[in-house]
Order: sequence, then structure tokens, then C-alpha cells
Amino acid sequence: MSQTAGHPSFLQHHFSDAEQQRESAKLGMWIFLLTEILLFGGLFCAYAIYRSWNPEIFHNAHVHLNVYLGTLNTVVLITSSVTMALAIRSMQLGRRTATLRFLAVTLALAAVFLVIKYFEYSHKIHLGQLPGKFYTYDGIAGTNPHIFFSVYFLMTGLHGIHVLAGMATIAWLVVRTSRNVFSSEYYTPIEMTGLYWHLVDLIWIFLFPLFYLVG
Amino acid sequence: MNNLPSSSYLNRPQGIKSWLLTLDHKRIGLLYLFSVMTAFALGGVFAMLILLELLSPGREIIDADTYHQFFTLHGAIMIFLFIIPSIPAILGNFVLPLMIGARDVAFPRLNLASWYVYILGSLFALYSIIAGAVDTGWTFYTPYSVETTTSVISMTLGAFILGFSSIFTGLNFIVTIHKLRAPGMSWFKMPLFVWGLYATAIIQVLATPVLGITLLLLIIERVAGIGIFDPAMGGDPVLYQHFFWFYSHPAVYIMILPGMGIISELISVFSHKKIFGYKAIAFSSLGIAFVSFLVWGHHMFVSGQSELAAMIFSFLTFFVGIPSGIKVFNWVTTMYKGSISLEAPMLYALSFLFLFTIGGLTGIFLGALSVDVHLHDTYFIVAHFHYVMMGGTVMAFLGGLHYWWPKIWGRMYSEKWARVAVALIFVGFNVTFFSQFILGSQGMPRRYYNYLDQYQPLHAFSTFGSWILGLGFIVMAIYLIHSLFKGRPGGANPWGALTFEWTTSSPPPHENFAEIPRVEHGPYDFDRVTAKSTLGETI
Amino acid sequence: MMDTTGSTFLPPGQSTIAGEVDALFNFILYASTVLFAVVIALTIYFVIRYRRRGAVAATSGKDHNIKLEIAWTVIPTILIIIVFIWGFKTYLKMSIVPRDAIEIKVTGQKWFWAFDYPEGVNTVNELVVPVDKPVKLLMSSKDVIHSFFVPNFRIKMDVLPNRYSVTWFEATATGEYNLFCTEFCGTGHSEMIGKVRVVSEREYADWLEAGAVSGEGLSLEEFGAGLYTSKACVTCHSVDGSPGTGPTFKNKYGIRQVMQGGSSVPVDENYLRESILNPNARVVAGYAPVMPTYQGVLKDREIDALIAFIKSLQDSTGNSGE
Amino acid sequence: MGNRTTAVGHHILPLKVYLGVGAALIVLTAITVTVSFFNFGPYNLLVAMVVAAIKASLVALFFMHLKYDSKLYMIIFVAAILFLAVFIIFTLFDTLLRGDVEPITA
Repeated sequence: MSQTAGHPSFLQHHFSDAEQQRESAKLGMWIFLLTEILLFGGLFCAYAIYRSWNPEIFHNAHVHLNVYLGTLNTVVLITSSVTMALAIRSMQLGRRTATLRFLAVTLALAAVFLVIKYFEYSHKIHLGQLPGKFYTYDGIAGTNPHIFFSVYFLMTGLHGIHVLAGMATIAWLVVRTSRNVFSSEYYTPIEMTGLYWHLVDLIWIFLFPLFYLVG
Repeated sequence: MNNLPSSSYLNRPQGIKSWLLTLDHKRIGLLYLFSVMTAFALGGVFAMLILLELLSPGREIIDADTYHQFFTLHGAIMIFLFIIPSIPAILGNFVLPLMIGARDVAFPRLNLASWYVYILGSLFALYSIIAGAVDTGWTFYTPYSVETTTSVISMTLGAFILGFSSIFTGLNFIVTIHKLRAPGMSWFKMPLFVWGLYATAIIQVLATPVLGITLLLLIIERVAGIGIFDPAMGGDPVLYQHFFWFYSHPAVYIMILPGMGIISELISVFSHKKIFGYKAIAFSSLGIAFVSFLVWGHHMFVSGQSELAAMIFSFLTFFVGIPSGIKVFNWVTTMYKGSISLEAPMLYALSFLFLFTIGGLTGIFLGALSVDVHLHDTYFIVAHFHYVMMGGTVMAFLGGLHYWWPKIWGRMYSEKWARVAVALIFVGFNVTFFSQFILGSQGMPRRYYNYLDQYQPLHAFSTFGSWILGLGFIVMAIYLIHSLFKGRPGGANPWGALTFEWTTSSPPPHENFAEIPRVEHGPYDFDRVTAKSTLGETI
Repeated sequence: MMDTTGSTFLPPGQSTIAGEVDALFNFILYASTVLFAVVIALTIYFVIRYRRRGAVAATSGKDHNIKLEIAWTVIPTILIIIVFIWGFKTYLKMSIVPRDAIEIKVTGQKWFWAFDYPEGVNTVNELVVPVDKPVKLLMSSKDVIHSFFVPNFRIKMDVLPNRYSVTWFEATATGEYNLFCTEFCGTGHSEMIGKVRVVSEREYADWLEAGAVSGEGLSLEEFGAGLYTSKACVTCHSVDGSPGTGPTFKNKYGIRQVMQGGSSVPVDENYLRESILNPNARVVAGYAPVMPTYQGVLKDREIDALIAFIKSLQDSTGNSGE
Repeated sequence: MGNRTTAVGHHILPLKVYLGVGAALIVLTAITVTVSFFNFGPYNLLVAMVVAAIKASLVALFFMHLKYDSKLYMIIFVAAILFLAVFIIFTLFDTLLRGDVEPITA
């Protein structure tokens, strides 16, 4: 990476120094995370309202969720958060191979998460525990039991899409790390993806108890 | 006569590709100018057709369904395609970096992306016109918006995508204001237009995601029928209203706050007097930005929401009005002992004061619970929000457009014709909309294709007003376009203002400043510093 | 409570609550006009007095005055607290229904209002109420959100599907007042206009009495003709053969009619009865299935009368099939 | 916890911190799952939310560096939570208290 004196290649023209560019990128990322929190916030609000209106349906329906798969998924996502943080740390220390290894592990764990999700979804589709008019399962008491599954599929579906987006970004990071684009001076993209990934994990930390444990 | 600086951002680099792939905030501002003003013209055409139809009860030129589609398209185009991006994306993009002494916004690529996302969103929204239009009103209330056969999905998808454009701009401006201010520019040495944009950006970033999730749920409800808003399946249409208005009330402050920022600039510069209560105005912008998130329920006083919620929303609604009042008093006091010159931007600022005060005060009627029960969903509401949005934001936008016109193009507009246009717009606006206050309080419901005969005179009066208003806009369009070719050079600082954008040439070079300027005085220190107007001299 | 005479801004108020609403409306109107006049007068005065003549005059740097700023923050705050409390008190009166109110069920559906009175009488688009008696309206909608608005009574409440909403009024003067729908509900939103007829108490009792066994003295066809208008069939079905949202009734009885899906069905008593109670079961080809069901709105005797009326719409030259 | 800094002054957390926080998160997950098997009525929700909040703040403070970065990012994060709380609480004001003043009985 060409290292011209005082004007490294990654610095864009309108920033006075690398520090200002890095802090700007982080501020921009945090504001983006704020919009993500409010986007999911809308669904958390829907959850709060529908749970307050029919608590018994939510309780009866949550029993049908597989707590073990949910717990496993939580552990998988927490571990991927740890490996992502370690990936950033190793690039801060300039260890390229360690970063590649940690990124790959994070990617793999994300894939495991989605696979587990796939099993849960296919099991529900098979049973007919689906939102709205697709709901054909008759094992849950209450007038509109599909409401629980509408909110469940909305929230875990949107979360799953964000996991997919995270995986794509991490894959893009793996490519650029292997092309030796990053160094201990310039690792902002990895740090930003790390922040995004930690937020995805943070949202699951709230989704998991709300659906699997409490219901 | 035509001695503009030989090279500026306008002609260096050349070629259509250099415009479509530009990262220069000034060019992106112009890209927005052309696309947003086209949307404004289209929305205006629908408005004229609506009022033409309302000239007399029964069928005038179109039938009921077409009329319902016209007022929905008028609302959706004017709000999502024109008034939300208008000031931040056009004037904000162009002026913000110049005002804080930066070379560009923090994320130029994101800035260009926001324009392309705007175009994509607009295409979806405008496609709905061809594919059977939308007849639900710009609010898309369920269950009607779920069961109607018109193309609700393409319009809501358009609005969903436009939300991203708004978030990108807001995010960009927050980071720019935090990180790229010139050395010596502390928070209280920033111009008040920058404060307005900052408060607006905060609302854009905090509120728009909820619009995103609301429209996403509506589209999923229409496509997959999951019953989240459908009462028969355990859902609740009032929940949709909560979701929708949680975004849409802060959205009206996204529209007005940048306008207020411009008015602070214009009143101070054209009174040649230091702005009165700089900190009061800056903090009331932030105050409005936060309190605006607590009041959305006043759109739903009669929607069957609980009486306690109605009380809380009514109480908080009154407190969102106070900062706006403080700003108006500060602007009027600024003019005290000033040296006031009445060019077009100042005339727009004064008509803003007149119209926005009426708009704000009629908000008090709607905040009071018992009076709102009578006035809700009548023409009183239509008049109220046109006085605040058109009398407020559009007047401020036109004032800002005229004020920065010489900086954008390097050429002055014709002052004589500008005064004609202001007069036409001011008179036409009042004739059109003040009559609607009386219509509404007399009980005329809004969104009515056919109406009882007793309301006909006021409707006709309102339609005549819209012709005067339309004429005013046509006159303005003509002399502004004419000034692009024949306007005399404005010079670097035609108005003798003290903010940074007037220290560089007009039109400014690609990198804005030869070197980043240092702040020596406040943005409005007219008592200590005088910048000679460059209007007379030739460069 | 006296009823208010109308002003330029407000229609005459004929309900107990109208007086209070108008009082607050006028208070805000006068306070705002005064405030507006002050702001605009000052602006005009400053613009004239400090107009720039020739060179730019130096101006003072005074940019704050604590006393003034506190004054113009505290005074408006006091004003709005007064307005808030006044508005909320009246709103509570509007929300809490007196115990002895007559309860009338209101059903809003695509583009007309149906009213069910306690004694089983029901009307369409016309609400008959006694004067000086509180009337409680228990409202729900059959399809989309409508909104029940009577300008002269200053009342308005959304009418929601699958849920009841309540509002009440006490009329203070007899007469006929407009009833509007103020929540956009589709093509016929602006046609969804009804009348509220306020009559004396005795007259109301007689009307209720007559309404309960309505149609006693009339022949079936005449009673059916009355229902044809009062139950709003007229909005979609014509009797003179002209096209409408629904098929015309003229020369329909006894012919075979082509349905959607191609099957052809004889138009006889049970097809007509089925179309009244379950309209979307078999829809005539070329028409949209938008007819609302009259289940529970029409009693059997009224359905027979309507069918008899449709049968009577034959040209004397025998039935000419469409 | 000695924080070494990179060439350009960004501090680096020692490995111990990341692994420690990771372990804590997994332990907390175990706790909240086991607690959910006992029925404490409404307290189940409260306990689950408190544990989730602790886990969330661990992730935010350590993994997302909120503890070490400038206060601005903490303000943004807390603002998002506050505005979300306002949205949910005010909507619940309506949905939970309907018909309180005037009971709506069909």
C-alpha cells in the first residue's frame, strides 16, 4: 500500500487527517445503528402491544418454540460476536492471518445460526404455525393465535435478513483483508462491520428471551 | 457584462458523466434542485386540478375516483418528493459545507447515493400514477389501504425508498457538522441555518426508520395478509395510525426547521443587525426536535384512543408550540433598530412571518381537545397545514433560493419581477387558504368530492385564489430561468453578509475555498464588521 | 344550556356541549388575533421605521434581553395551560355519557349509515332523536373506518370495524341537521351524508311506535317501495332500467340472469332473498361484489315487501329478459 | 487492564477482556434460560429483560468500545433506546387504557 509522506492512500481529500476520517466514519456508523435500533423498535412496539392485548395467546404459543435451538443460537451468535471483536483486535495489532481466521470463524458461526433458523422455520411451516391467513395449526387456545407467529416471523425474519447482510459484508472484508488492504493504521471497515455485527447480536439478545423464554 | 469567474464548479469538469457521477456537494445540490422542482410542479398541477374540480358541487371535470386519486397524489408527491427533501437536500447540500468552511460533506459518495435513491423512490412513486394511481390519501390508513385495488404498494414502496434518501442526508449532515467545522467555529459561532439543518437531521435519522417499518408492514399486510392491522384477525387499525404519526409528526418538523434556519439568516442579513437571542433560537430548534416526538397523538384525538392518552398528547402538543413562538418573537425583535432592505428574500421572510404565525396560532385550536373534536378532518386542518407548510417551509425555501441564487449561479435574478411574484403568491395564498379556515370550522369535511351547496361560495373563492397562486409560481419560474442566461453577475457577496459562503467566489470553485478559512467573528456581528456588497462592482 | 347562534366561523350549535366548545373556540380566536395583530403591527412598524435608505446604517449589537425573553416565554405558557385545562374539561364532558341516555346503535358501512333503535326500529341515513334528552351512540363499522360528525352538535367520533366506539349528545332544538362521514372511506365517501332529525319527545314516541310496526296499513308493494329508498337500495339499484353500481330492478323478476362464472340463474324469490342476505354468494356477471349484507338490518317482513316491490316493476307487456 | 495503543493512538483491549466478556454473556444466557423454567408469573418478563439488558450493556460497553470511546457515541446509543421507549410507552398509554373513562360495553 503506497505510503506517501503525510497523505496515505486511504485518506479522502476533504478530510484534514486520518483521525478525523476515522472518527467521522465511526460517528456515521453509530447513527446508522441508531436507525437500525428504531427500525426494530417498531416491531418491538408491535410485540409489546399484541402481548399486552392477548398475554395468554403469547404464553400458550411460546411453548411451541424450541428453547434448546434458541439457546444454541444465542450461544452461536455471542461466540461470533467475540470472534468478530478479536478479528478487529488482531488487525489493530497488524496480524493479518489472525484477522482472516477470526473473520472466517465469524462467517461460519453466522452460517450456523442461519441453518438452525432454517430448521426452526421449516418445522413451523410443516406444522402450519404461520402468520395471518396461512395459520392452519390448531393446538393453541385463543381467538387469534396466529398473532404470535405474525410477530415472531416478522422480527426473526428481519433479524435473519440483517444476519445475511452481515455475512455478505464480512465476506467482502475477508476478500479485502487477503488483498492486504488493511493495516494497523487503517482498519476502519472491519471496525464498522464489527459494530454492525455486535448490534445484530444485541437485537438477538432481546429477541431470544421475548419469544423463547417469556412469550 | 458576462464576467463571471472563468472556471467554477459549474463548468469544471465538463460533460454529462461528470454531473451524473459527481461527488461535489454543490452539483448534487443542483441535481436535487432539478428533480425536486419537477416534483413540485407535478404536485402543483394536481393541486390546481383538485381546486378546479371543487369549483361547484357534483362533477366538474373528473369523477369521484379520479378526484380521490388526485388529492392522494398531490399529498404524497408534495410531501415525500418535494417538501421533505427541498431545503435540506437542495440548499442544505449546497450551502452547509460552504457555511462551515469545509470542502465537502463528510460522506460524498453517500450524498450521491442519496440522490440516486431519491430518483429510484420517485420512479416507484410516479409509476403508481400510471398503474391505477392511489386513492387512500397520503396517510394510507388501513383497513381501506389494504382492501383498495389501487396501486398502494408502488406508492408505499416509493415512500419507503425515499425514506432512505432522507436518512442518508440526515446522517451525512450530522457527521459533517460534528467533524468538518472550520478551525475556530465553536457550536455557538455556527450560522443558525446550520443549527436548523442539525436539528432537522436529528429528526430525519430518528423518525424515518419508523416510517420504513410502518410502510413495510403495510406492504406485507397487503401482500401476505398477516392481519397485523386487520381487526378481524386480531390486529388494530389505530395501531397503524400510531406507527404512521410517530414518523409523520416529527416529519412536519423536518419540513419547518430548515425553513426557520433560513429565516434567521434572511432577517439578520437584510436587517443588517445581529440576530436577537442566538442561543434561544438555537436551543429552541433542538427543543422542537425532541418534543416533536412526544405529540403525535393529537392527530388521533377522535380515532377512539384512550382519553388519558388524548390528555397527555394534548398537554405536550402545547409545549411544542412554545419554541416556535419564541423564534417568531426573536425574529421580530431582531428587526428593531435594524437597517432593513426589502429585496425578494426579505419579502419572502416577511410573508413567512405573516403566514407561519397564522399557521402556528391555528395549531392552538387543534391542540385544545374539545375544539379539535369539532375541527378534526375538516378544511380547517387543510388550511392549517397549508399555512404552516406552504406559508412556512415553501416561503422560506423560496427566500433561501433567491438569497443563494447569485452564489449558486453567479447571476442575480430580476428584482422587479421577483417582487411581482412575491405579491401574487402572497395574495393568491391567502385567498386560497384563509377561506378554507372558515369552510372547515363551518363543518365542511376534507377529502370530499361532492359537497353541500351551502359551502359552494367559499370553495369557488378558494379556487380563484389558486389561479393567482399558480400565476405567481409561473412568473417566478420564468424570471429565474431567464436569469440563468441574462442575469447580471452578483459578485462574491451581493448582500453584504458575514457567513463563510460569501467569502469565496460566486459560483464557487470545485474545492470551495483556496484554503480553509479561520473564524474571526460571529456569523451575525453586523455591529462590529461590515462586508461591502459586491453587487455594484464588476469582478 | 342555550344553543349558540352561528358566527362567521361556527355553524349554529344545537347541543348542550356546543356552548362550551364555541366559548373556547372564540377565546382562542380572540387571543390569537390579538397576538397576531401585535406581531404583524410591530413587524410593519419596524420595516417602515428602520427602512434602509442609501448606505447601510450601523446597528446595535444588543442581542439579548433576559426580562423580555422570560416574559414572552412565561405569558404564552400560562395562556396555553389555561386553554389546555379548559379544553380537557370540556372533552371529559364529551366523553362521559350521562346514565339516562337513550342508546342507539350506529353501523357505518360503505357509504350509508344504519341506525338501530331500542324498540327494534331501524332506519338508514336518518337519525331521529328526541329533543332535550341525552342520546348515546354505540358505533361500529362493517368494513373500513368511517367517522360520525354532526357539525351542529360539535361531536365527532371514528367508527371502527370490529370494535365499538361511543359518543353522545343532547340536542337542545328541534330541526334537521347534517351528518357527515369525515374519515376517507372510498368512492362514495362524499355521498355518505345523513340527516339528524330532532323532534319533540311525544313525536319521537309516536314515530318509534309507528316505526316498530311500520308498514301495517300499507300494501306489501308500497311498504317495499318505502324501504327501497329508506334502506338505501336506491344508491346502487335503479328502477327505470338505467345502469348503476348494481343491476337495475326493472323487468328482472322471473328472467334467467347470467352470473359471474357463466352459470345462469332464475331471478326468483329465493335468489332475491339470498342476494339481500348474502349478496356475494352469486353476483350478476359484470358487477363488482361490493353490496353489503343486510343480515340483521332487515326483518323478514321487510324482505318480503322488497321482493314484492321488485316483482311489481314489470312492464305491462310481460317480462322482456335483458 | 493495561491498554496498549496502536501506532495511531487507538487503544487495544487485552485478550482477557474479550474472552471474559464472552464467558460472562454465555453464563448470563444459561441463567436466564434456567430461570425461565420456573414460573414467577409477571416477574419472568422482568427477570428476562433485566438479564438481557445486562448482556446488551456488556456487548455495547466492551465489544462496541462505548466505555473507551468519546461520550458522543454513548449519547447516540442511549438516545435511540430513549426514543424507542417513548414510542412504546406512549402507544401503550393508548392501547392499555382504552375505555377507562367511559367503559364501552356492547
